[in-house]
Amino acid sequence: MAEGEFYRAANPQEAAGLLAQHGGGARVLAGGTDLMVAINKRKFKPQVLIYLGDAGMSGISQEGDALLIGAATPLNEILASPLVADKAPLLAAAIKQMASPAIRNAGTIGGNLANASPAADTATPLLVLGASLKLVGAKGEREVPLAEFFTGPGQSVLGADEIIAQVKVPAQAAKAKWAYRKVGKRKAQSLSVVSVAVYCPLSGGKVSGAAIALGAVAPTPLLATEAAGLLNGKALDEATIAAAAKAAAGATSPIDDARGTAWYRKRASEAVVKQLLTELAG
Amino acid sequence: MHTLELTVNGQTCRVEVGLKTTLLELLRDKLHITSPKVGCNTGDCGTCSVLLDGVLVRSCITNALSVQGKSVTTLEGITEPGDIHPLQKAFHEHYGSQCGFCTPGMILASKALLDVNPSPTRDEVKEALSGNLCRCTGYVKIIDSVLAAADEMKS
Amino acid sequence: MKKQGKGIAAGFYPSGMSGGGDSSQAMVKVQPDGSAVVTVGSCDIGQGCKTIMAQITAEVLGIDYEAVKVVNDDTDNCPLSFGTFASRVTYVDGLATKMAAEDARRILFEVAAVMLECSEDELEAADSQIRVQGNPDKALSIGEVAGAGTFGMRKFILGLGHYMRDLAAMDPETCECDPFCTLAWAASYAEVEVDTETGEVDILRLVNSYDVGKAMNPTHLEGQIDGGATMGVGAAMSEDLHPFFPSLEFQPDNLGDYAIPTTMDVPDMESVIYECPSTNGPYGAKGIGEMTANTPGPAIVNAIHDAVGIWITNLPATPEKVLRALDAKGA
Amino acid sequence: MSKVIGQRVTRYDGMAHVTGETKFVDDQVVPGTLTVKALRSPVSKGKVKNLDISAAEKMPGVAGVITAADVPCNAFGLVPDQPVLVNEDIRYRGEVIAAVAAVDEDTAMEALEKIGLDIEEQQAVLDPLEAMKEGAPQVRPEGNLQIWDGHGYRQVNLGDVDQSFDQADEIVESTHLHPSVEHAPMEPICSLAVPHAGPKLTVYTVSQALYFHLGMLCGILQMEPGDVHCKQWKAKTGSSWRHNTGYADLNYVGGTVGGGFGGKNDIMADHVAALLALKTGRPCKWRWTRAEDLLYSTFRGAWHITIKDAVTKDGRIIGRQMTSIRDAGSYASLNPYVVEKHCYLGAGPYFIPNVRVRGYCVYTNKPPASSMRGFGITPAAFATEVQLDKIADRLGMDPWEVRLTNAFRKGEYTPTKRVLNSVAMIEVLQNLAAKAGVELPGHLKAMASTQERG
Repeated sequence: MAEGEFYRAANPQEAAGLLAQHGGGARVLAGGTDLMVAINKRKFKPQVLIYLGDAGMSGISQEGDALLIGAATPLNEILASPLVADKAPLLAAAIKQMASPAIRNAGTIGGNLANASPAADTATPLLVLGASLKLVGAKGEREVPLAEFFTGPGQSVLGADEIIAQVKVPAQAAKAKWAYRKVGKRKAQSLSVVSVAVYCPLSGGKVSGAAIALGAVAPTPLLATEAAGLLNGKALDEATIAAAAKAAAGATSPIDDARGTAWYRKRASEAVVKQLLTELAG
Repeated sequence: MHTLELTVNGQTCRVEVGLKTTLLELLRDKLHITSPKVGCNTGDCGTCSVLLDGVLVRSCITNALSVQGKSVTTLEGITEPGDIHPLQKAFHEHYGSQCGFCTPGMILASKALLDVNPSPTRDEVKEALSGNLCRCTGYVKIIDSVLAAADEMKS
Repeated sequence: MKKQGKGIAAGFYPSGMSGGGDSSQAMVKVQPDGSAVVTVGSCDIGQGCKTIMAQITAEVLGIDYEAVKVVNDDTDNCPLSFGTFASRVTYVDGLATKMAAEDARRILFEVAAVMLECSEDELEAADSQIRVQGNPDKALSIGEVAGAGTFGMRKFILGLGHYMRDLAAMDPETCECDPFCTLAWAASYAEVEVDTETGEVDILRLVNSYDVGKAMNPTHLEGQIDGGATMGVGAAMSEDLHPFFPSLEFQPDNLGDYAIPTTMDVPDMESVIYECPSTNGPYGAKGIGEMTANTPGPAIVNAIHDAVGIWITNLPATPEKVLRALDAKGA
Repeated sequence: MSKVIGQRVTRYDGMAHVTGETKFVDDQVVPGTLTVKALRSPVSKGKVKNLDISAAEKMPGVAGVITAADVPCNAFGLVPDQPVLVNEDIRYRGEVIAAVAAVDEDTAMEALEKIGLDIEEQQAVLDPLEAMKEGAPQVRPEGNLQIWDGHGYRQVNLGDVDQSFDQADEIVESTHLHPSVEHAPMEPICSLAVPHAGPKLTVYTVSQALYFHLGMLCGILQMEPGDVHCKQWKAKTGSSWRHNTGYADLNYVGGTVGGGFGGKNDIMADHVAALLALKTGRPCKWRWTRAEDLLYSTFRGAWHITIKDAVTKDGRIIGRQMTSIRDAGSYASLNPYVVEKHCYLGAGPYFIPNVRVRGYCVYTNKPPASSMRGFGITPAAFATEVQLDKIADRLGMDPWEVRLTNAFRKGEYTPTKRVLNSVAMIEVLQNLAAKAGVELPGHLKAMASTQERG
């Protein structure tokens, strides 16, 4: 049986170049927690694998008031990072509820986003924090706001010869309130049925620049802008919260699958947004 | 085929693997190290857990070629002849094992925890083992075993 | 809003195949050094068959548990057993093993009676000795007896046991019959917290109470009880092979979507054991392997009712079913 | 005076488990072992119109392909109604039509793709309530209902249930659905068959019941001397397997199983591995994927249970009618036995003088359901114990009291008139209350199983 090629890319540019060179049968491999499942299930037969583990794409640093997280940084490294705990605790809170310790040791933040799953658990906190991605392609690099990255289930603006090299996360405002919750079929090792991240910077007792994101309730991770808009300039009172929760649920377009029904997802979206905002108000 | 060099349980190995060979297949089929089990091959059950440079991973979804130059520890690797690891002793004495199929993964996941947190709380043990499924024990005696081992290792 | 409730459920379960007719054999061989090998045909599926058979053999022969070896590997070497199911192994294989060990002990007594110049009826086996009851000075180590029996008297110290319950005669119109060996009894207590907005249910506490006839090995029993209860929790809360029953749509094909409980999904269970001896089982024991999965589920469902006043009549009690029932109740 | 019985001795095989020394079937290493993969039906019901294995057989690396024609006696099970490999009629999605033994998994999977298969899909019935109706699509030629003594159900009749409804203060009814549940042991289905000169065969198995499966496999491999089918089979397969395969020809090896829970009470892989080992003369291992295990192995079939109780205002249940419908899937397997056990004891641990149970075992185009921990009692316990709380709710009575009031006492009898002598329901409930910290009223604390009912 013909065996394909395995490359260890030395940097993201080389990885992108290899992707361009080998075309459709090539895939980048980081932690492998999604790709190897697909290969084991024979959903995909690799011809070329480009390994990113030696590409210098792992690590967390600070640039001004933003965090720069290498795309190949394992999720648990982000969870354990004091820098993340300080600047983007919402991201850590979401990662803590992801999968299981062993999966988080291997799985990377870039991989979680690149697969463009509607249920990608790092997407919702990153969306509300206004994260952007550095994409490196064979012909150069570009920066794409995460809000413009996802285009459908399993689909994104990532080009065939592009990889995610870095995630840039603006630091949370000092006076922001935030919360994250995930509803799954069980309490660990579970894919999201509904996940919600809310972020409410406060200015003079009023919300300013709020963001709400929901996972697993639409073809892509969803930024509920209308719902967030209802919060801005207001105090988190009961009526405001109820209106925002209703609007957030209204923005969803869920489906039935093995993990839950569309009916439940819509209903739980409203309930969880309401509960999280109420928590923040308290 | 690709040539791969790694250290398994302290011994350096050179093996030939395919592009999609998993670390689990490498250990079981090439090296006949059978304590890591094939429970799901999708990363969901934890019976294939091993330590990679001391970090807990699922060998069933770890590409073998990605472990080039690294060090792998399986349950066999922590079993000294005549001198078993305190975790093994505790799992034996506290009935942390029933059918035994999840046990190698459970013990390695527990070791990964104790290596970084020698005095875990009960909740921390639960969280550390949350990705290792067991269908027999209901976990109570597994958690008891880990806490007993932690005590023993401290004294 | 979160609301708490508590609930109970009770149950019973037979040991052995319903309708009878199931058979198990055992062999106990005493080695020339006084250690023993017990051979049975039942499987250890994690429930601890090998441990229990070793305990029974050691008890009957009066030797250490560590001095017993158990063989149950294959059909060439092991005697007949119907298998490991129907909560039958402790009871049925246990009886066969006890008979086999007693048979081997009888041979040892024959040998010892000659050596100690007494009658076989006066002997007992305890503390790795064969000795005259009430006269500890007239004693031989079991190794001395086994060695002398094997080499001096050319005996094969092999005991055989076979237990089989008769097939139950049954009236086809009324089903009148005596279909099982004995019954064990159990009950569970659950405390839950229900989120009335998301429908999520947290199990806060789970207590299980059992009659086991005789606790052959309490640690073993606790492990079985915890494990079965966890399986009951799974069926009650999150496991559904056909989530859109009766359709096969969206059938889970991995252990992420077929959500058996993890360490995070069960509370630290408590159990209490009671001994009401069976009339016929080994040392009064009963089998409880299967019934452990039965009462936790309904106790949880009853606790949900206590908390929020709804009946879940279709398991598992998913958040969606809880919400739909709350809606129906509110309407 | 016990020295060992009752003691917390350590697990006999615990040390082997914690060191990883324990060998499960998949851990057996036999050089030259072939990998087995199965061609499964993509449809729930249909007829195989054409099956062409010639291209697969010719593939390099493929050692053998088997179809129904390779199975000496293609029917097994307690009843026995289930083919090892589909003859013509497909009865469930995932039913095995052919199997391949090859040098590795990739080759075996590629060989499966080369098998030509035409199926005429037919209308399946998946809902047991639909399958019970006149004119429903037939799942098996024997009909969609299991027949007992001329009835389409197993029945228990104790006392006069109709009269009890007339005497009742309250009638409480409920219907419950207990779902399909998978055993999900951590060790998936796996079998390794190793042929020897002789000819003899060793089967390493995950079976929970070595002798059951030994006997069944003998049946599958057995042929009458002079049987035309036997001669054809030998000529076709070149097998040297002798007539009247008996226990002496087979060694079943196992005894240490990575969790069973009733999921390993049926032969699922041994027969296919054995047939391929005989055909190829080489060791053959068939390890199911977790997806195969979840989708196609046996499981606890779903149950619809309807209960109607006659209750007096002081909380006594004086009559109970239960109608229970088991979704058995496509073959008998252990389903009839599961339904029988349900009928014997499904009414629960309470003395009810008038009981009528109808237990239906209904065949549908799902994989065969079979035994699972708790057999037919688990779904019964769910239905009856929720029903007990409904009764308490209706009467304004405490759930503890309604249970203790009705709990069996020594000398009372079950619905099949079995008189009970080792009874502890009351004590177990009292212990539960004490452990849970629930203070029972004095009259409930004073109850005992040995007291005669007042």
